Amino acid sequence: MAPTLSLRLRHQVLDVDLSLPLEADAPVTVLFGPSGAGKTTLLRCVAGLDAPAPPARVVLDGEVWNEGRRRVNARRRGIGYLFQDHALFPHMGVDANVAYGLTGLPRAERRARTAQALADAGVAHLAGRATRGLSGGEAQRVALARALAVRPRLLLLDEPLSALDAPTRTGLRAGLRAVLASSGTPTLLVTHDRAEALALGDRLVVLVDGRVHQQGPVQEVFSRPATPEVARAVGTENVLSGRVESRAGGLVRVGVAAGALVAPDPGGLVPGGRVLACVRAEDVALETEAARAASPRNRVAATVTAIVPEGPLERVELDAGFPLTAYVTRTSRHELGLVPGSRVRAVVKAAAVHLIPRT
Amino acid sequence: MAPTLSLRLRHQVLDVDLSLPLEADAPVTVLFGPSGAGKTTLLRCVAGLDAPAPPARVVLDGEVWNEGRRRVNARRRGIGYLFQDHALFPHMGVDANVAYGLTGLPRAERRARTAQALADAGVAHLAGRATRGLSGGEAQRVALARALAVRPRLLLLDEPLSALDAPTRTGLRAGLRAVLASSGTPTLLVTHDRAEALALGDRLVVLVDGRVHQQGPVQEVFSRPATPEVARAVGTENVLSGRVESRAGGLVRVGVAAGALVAPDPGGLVPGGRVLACVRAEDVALETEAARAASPRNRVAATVTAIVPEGPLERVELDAGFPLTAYVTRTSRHELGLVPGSRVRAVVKAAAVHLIPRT
Amino acid sequence: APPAPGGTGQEITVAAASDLKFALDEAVEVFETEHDGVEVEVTYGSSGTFVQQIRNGAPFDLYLSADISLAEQLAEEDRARPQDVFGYAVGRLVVWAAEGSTADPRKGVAGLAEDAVTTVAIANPEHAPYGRAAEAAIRTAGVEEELEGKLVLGENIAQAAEFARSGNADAGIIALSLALSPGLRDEGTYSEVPLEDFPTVEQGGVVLEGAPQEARDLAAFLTSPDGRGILAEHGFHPPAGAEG
Amino acid sequence: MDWDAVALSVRLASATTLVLLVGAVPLAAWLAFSRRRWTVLVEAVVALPLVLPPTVLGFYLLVALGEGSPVGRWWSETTGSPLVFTFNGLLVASVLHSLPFAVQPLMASFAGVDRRLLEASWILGRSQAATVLRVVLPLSRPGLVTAAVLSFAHTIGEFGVVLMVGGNIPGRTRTVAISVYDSVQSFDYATAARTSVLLLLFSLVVLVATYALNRRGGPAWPRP
Amino acid sequence: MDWDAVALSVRLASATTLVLLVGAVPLAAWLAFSRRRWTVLVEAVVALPLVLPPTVLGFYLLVALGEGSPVGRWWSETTGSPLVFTFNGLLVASVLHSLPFAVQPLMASFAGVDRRLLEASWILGRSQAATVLRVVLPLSRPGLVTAAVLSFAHTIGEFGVVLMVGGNIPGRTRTVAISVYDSVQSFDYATAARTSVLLLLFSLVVLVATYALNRRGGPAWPRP
Ligand SMILES: Nc1ncnc2c1ncn2[C@@H]1O[C@H](COP(=O)(O)OP(=O)(O)OP(=O)(O)O)[C@@H](O)[C@H]1O
Ligand SMILES: Nc1ncnc2c1ncn2[C@@H]1O[C@H](COP(=O)(O)OP(=O)(O)OP(=O)(O)O)[C@@H](O)[C@H]1O
Ligand code: MOO
Ligand SMILES: [Mg+2]
Ligand SMILES: [Mg+2]
Repeated sequence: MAPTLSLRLRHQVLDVDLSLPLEADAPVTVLFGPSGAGKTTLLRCVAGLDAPAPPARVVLDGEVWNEGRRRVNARRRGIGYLFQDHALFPHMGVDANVAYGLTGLPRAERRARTAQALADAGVAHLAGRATRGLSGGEAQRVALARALAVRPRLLLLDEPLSALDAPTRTGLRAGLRAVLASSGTPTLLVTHDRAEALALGDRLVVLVDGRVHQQGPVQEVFSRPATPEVARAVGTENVLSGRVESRAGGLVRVGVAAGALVAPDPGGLVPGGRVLACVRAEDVALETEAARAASPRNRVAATVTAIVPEGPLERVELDAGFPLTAYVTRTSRHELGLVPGSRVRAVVKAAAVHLIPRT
Repeated sequence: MAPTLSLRLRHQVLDVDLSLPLEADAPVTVLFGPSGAGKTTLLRCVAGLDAPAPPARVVLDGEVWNEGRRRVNARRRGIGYLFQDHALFPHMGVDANVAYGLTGLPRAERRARTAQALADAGVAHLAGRATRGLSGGEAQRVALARALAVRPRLLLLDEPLSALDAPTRTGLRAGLRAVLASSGTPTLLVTHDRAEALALGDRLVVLVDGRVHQQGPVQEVFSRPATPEVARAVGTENVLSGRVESRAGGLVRVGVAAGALVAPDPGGLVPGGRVLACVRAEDVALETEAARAASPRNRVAATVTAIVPEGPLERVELDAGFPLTAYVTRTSRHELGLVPGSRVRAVVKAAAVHLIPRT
Repeated sequence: APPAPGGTGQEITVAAASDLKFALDEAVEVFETEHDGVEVEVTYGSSGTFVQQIRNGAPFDLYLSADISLAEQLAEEDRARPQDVFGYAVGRLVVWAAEGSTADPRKGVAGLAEDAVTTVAIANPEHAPYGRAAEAAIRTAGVEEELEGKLVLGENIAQAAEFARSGNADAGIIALSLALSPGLRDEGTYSEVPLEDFPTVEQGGVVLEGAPQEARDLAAFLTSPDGRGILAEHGFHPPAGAEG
Repeated sequence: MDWDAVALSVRLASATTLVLLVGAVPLAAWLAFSRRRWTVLVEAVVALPLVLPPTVLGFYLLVALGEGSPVGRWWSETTGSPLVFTFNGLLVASVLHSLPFAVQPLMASFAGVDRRLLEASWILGRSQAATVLRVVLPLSRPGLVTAAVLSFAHTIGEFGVVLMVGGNIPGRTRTVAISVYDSVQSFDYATAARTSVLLLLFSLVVLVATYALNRRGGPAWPRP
Repeated sequence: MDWDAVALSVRLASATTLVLLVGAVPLAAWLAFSRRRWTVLVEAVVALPLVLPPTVLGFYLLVALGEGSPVGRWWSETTGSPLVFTFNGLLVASVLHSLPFAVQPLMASFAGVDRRLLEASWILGRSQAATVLRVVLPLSRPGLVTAAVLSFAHTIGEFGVVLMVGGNIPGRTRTVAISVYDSVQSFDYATAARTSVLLLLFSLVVLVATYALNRRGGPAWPRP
């Protein structure tokens, strides 16, 4: 059986009962959830910095860290922790900060590991610098280096790249994934960035209001949110409420406002039952009225109400009898000549519609 | 003449000479730049917290704040400042923090303004809470409320939304834009998020290594970077170096590795001169070998080398004789059946190629 | 204190050398029963300190010094009239050792030169009259050199006595008045140093400028036979020129 | 037991602590935050009362505040009573003598307050005084407690200066410290011990109460 | 001028300060970070030496460390020389007497260290001792300076305890404080003034140097 991290935590908002596999070839679990969901609290409980109320339980790979009131001291857990607010030692230089946890090593080895960690965190150029005066992003990367340097048994990263600009972040993301994958260090990583979750995570745990709402492979959770809360948390733009009209051949027909959508049958639905249909905006394709034939697709006539540039994409707000959001590339937007008021067809593959039964 | 903020600052890495218009109907200037570029340093100099070396000059709308060694005290500048590290007063509650700058007002007014600011920052639910124990994103929004509450003459926001999850951030962005636009408060806003710059900013200043590399309307700077540094900073994925082969009819033909690209003529180019061709990944469309005719387009045969999911998009790495990156939607990826090794055509409209003369 | 006509309800404050503590407490008690309504507040302390305080306006009516020259000094500085200076006692010196000490007081000051005695306490001769007396007695006994490394100095004579009483000093050369005090009486043995072995410790006092009549009355009482009797009981000789 | 002396000591120590806290906060704030170089001189001067033996300091204060001095005369003329050998004189002397115990810990604590919070306060338009009162002081509670405790305890136990300036007048300037001292000097060890134990117990109660109030919400090692 | 006394005082004050800093740091750390309730009692007890008049404290120390006490006898037998009336006795007495001046400011400063930094240290596997030495102490420099300054200055000026335990033996236990006191008591105001001025100047130099070293990099108000 693969080693696991088992958690049973009640503390502040947190109420969690969780078991995470820690395979060396898929070591990164991403914690995702809205601000205030309890992500930092969870990391602190795992680290041993907060004392969850009994009956608490933290077990890493068979080693009991917390059982009721008995707790292994934080400093004996062998953890690397990047704090959300960095918590660098202001009176030490960058190198001393990174080397702080490296005790009992020959000096040359310490120096080599420090340099390696700084390089892994993309801040080799900061070696020798004082800590006071570091910029926000610099401090964050030094804190990352400090957490990596100790070669921990478990790595806790609380928003490791949030203070970085996009190019630096993208560059570091690839490097970090390589470091984590090659060392196989079990990692809990908090992020608010979907791209980061996708690029760095093997598994995703969605925490809302202190409870685990869903866990599973990253891509799956993003595309198949189990609850409306998860859908909101992972940023599914379209959550439409409807009623089951009919079921046939593994497909369900759902009445939504004036129209209808066809979706794969998740099972357990009854005709007339209420469901939520979730569609990611990037799965909504737009085409001009000239129709094309294709595989099982939902096609809805819609009017463009607004176009908002958003990073590399354009966010197109539609009125299709119900509000609908689509992401298109700028190229597509120009090809389609989209402006507010344009009449288009919104096309959604049946497979991209995800149904959540609503109680 | 519209009121302006004139800056002439030399401090730490910063070496800036800048004049920003402050029209009430376009009040937000976004500072963009890589980590360590000097964005925070610039805000601190404007706020009067750092003392730039003479000959320094900070003038807001005709009022001299800094001229050589003469400096108006920070507390007399009437500034609202959201610090990158929040700097909430830990011993005061949320409300007391927000109300801290509201002196000389009747109590009811103070309370109303505090509540309003908390609502504007999306944290009305935190009223009455202690500051210790706030989550990262909660603290950031309370700090935002504190900066807004004083109705400042100039608002300095250092990454106001960086600690927030995507849905909260998107929601708050719209609200914040409304607050800023309706009050017309001149604002300098630091962000690393392109979408945030686009959604909140009227003007963009790109700072790299302490120097202003470009300024102008947000969309324009993003799509027409003036220097390779700006291109990198704003996240232009493809910066290809080439030579001018010929110029004709407002178009330039640029030799790039094995192929050639056609681009609008920015003027001032000589045949044989070295240029950088910048193309945003989202402007690279992909199609299968079956060609279609179209308007002036660049078409290059390429092989897919890697596909990385990145947020709502898939990032496709190509080898077209030179490395090339494209963003496609998941829908397109499936339609095209892209896998590593697929042979495709990369299509780039001439208008999407931006040339930077290279010295 | 403001001068007030003699009578009842009068309070007088006395600054007295600390070696007078037990004698004066008793004398005051008697005086107060004889002078109905007069209340005497005594502050005991170092004679030298009192001079400094009186010079700076301390509200004392009567000053009883361990050294009459200090009282005379105040009179010269117009803090009192010269005719108000009076001697009230002559101090006596003893060698004192705690029960079980290695020192034998019966051998006198010279006996302190023995090797068995390692520490001898005296008051600081720089400013305490009894310290000066002890130093002179040591010189007279010719054991200056032998005692040189053995001396520890108390801030005043009471502290010197404490060193000896606690056994940390093997012996002390202190005032007889202290040796007779309740604290030391039963704790050790002593022998008196002959009066001719050291310059006379002439204790004198002065009624200070602006003092009420009662202060004069108290001074008179101390020099009266009754007063002298009480002082004698506590180990003081009468002042030179007075009846024994 | 000399209850008058006990009462006087408590009154003197409380008044001294109060005066010191009110006076030392602005002084400590000025010293902690001033940019001027020469303030280190003032810092050092504040500590100087400590290096003189109390009796000697007391002697100089006696001269400086006594009838012969301009200060003493001015005080007498203004208030009608002398400064030395009165409660007011004791108070002045105690305040001067304990000044370092109040100023130094406050300065140390003030210097430890996160600079970013000061900046936040300035930016929000608050004055230096308001910043000290509303941000610096609340965050320096341990230093404030230390200043109060050291000032109070030191004033309770001090007797050299008080003896010199006050004159040890029963009921007026005899503090409990002098009273114990007197007991020891007259070999009345039983009274000395009784008074000492009372003093210690009383102080223990005051200190434990102070610390217990202060302790709430401090940092702590994680439990093993 | 009594140069022997000056030398002795400097030696005593330096030794006391050194012993106190070494001993007070762990004590202060324990008190500042302990979660246990009853440590407030220890906190209060540490401050108690202050509330006894020095001479009385000295008297009790004389009894406790003297030949009549087990401690004193044990010391004599072990080292061959008594504890009282020697430099070692002075050192013990001074250390006990100045303990609150070292422990209290350190505790206050320790309590002000950002808890998150302690957590960072624990997480990185460092022991409590290492955390105190490498994180808490460097960040408590103002408190350390205050502790050192108060201990040093107080030991220089103290004479009640030292006189009692040391016996004022010229060249061996007569400190400069006692020497000034003696001068004042014997009306030798000229010598007293000379010695006082020397003491003050010397202390001023030491303090200014200490503060100047400490000052670098502290916070400051923004310039107007
Ligand atoms: N000591 C405390 N007292 C009261 N509430 C607390 C305390 N600690 C945490 N909370 C609350 O618990 C919730 C979870 O906090 P936590 O810091 O874990 O959030 P988070 O998921 O990390 O959020 P963010 O993404 O904004 O950092 C928050 O609403 C926070 O205010
Ligand atoms: N006091 C200082 N001493 C030395 N270098 C400093 C000091 N203050 C700032 N710097 C350096 O100046 C550069 C700019 O810092 P600044 O904080 O302005 O960056 P920034 O643009 O805000 O970056 P980020 O996005 O990471 O917050 C950084 O490299 C920083 O290390
Ligand atoms: O009574 Mo004295 O003046 O201390 O020797
Ligand atoms: Mg958090
Ligand atoms: Mg910054």
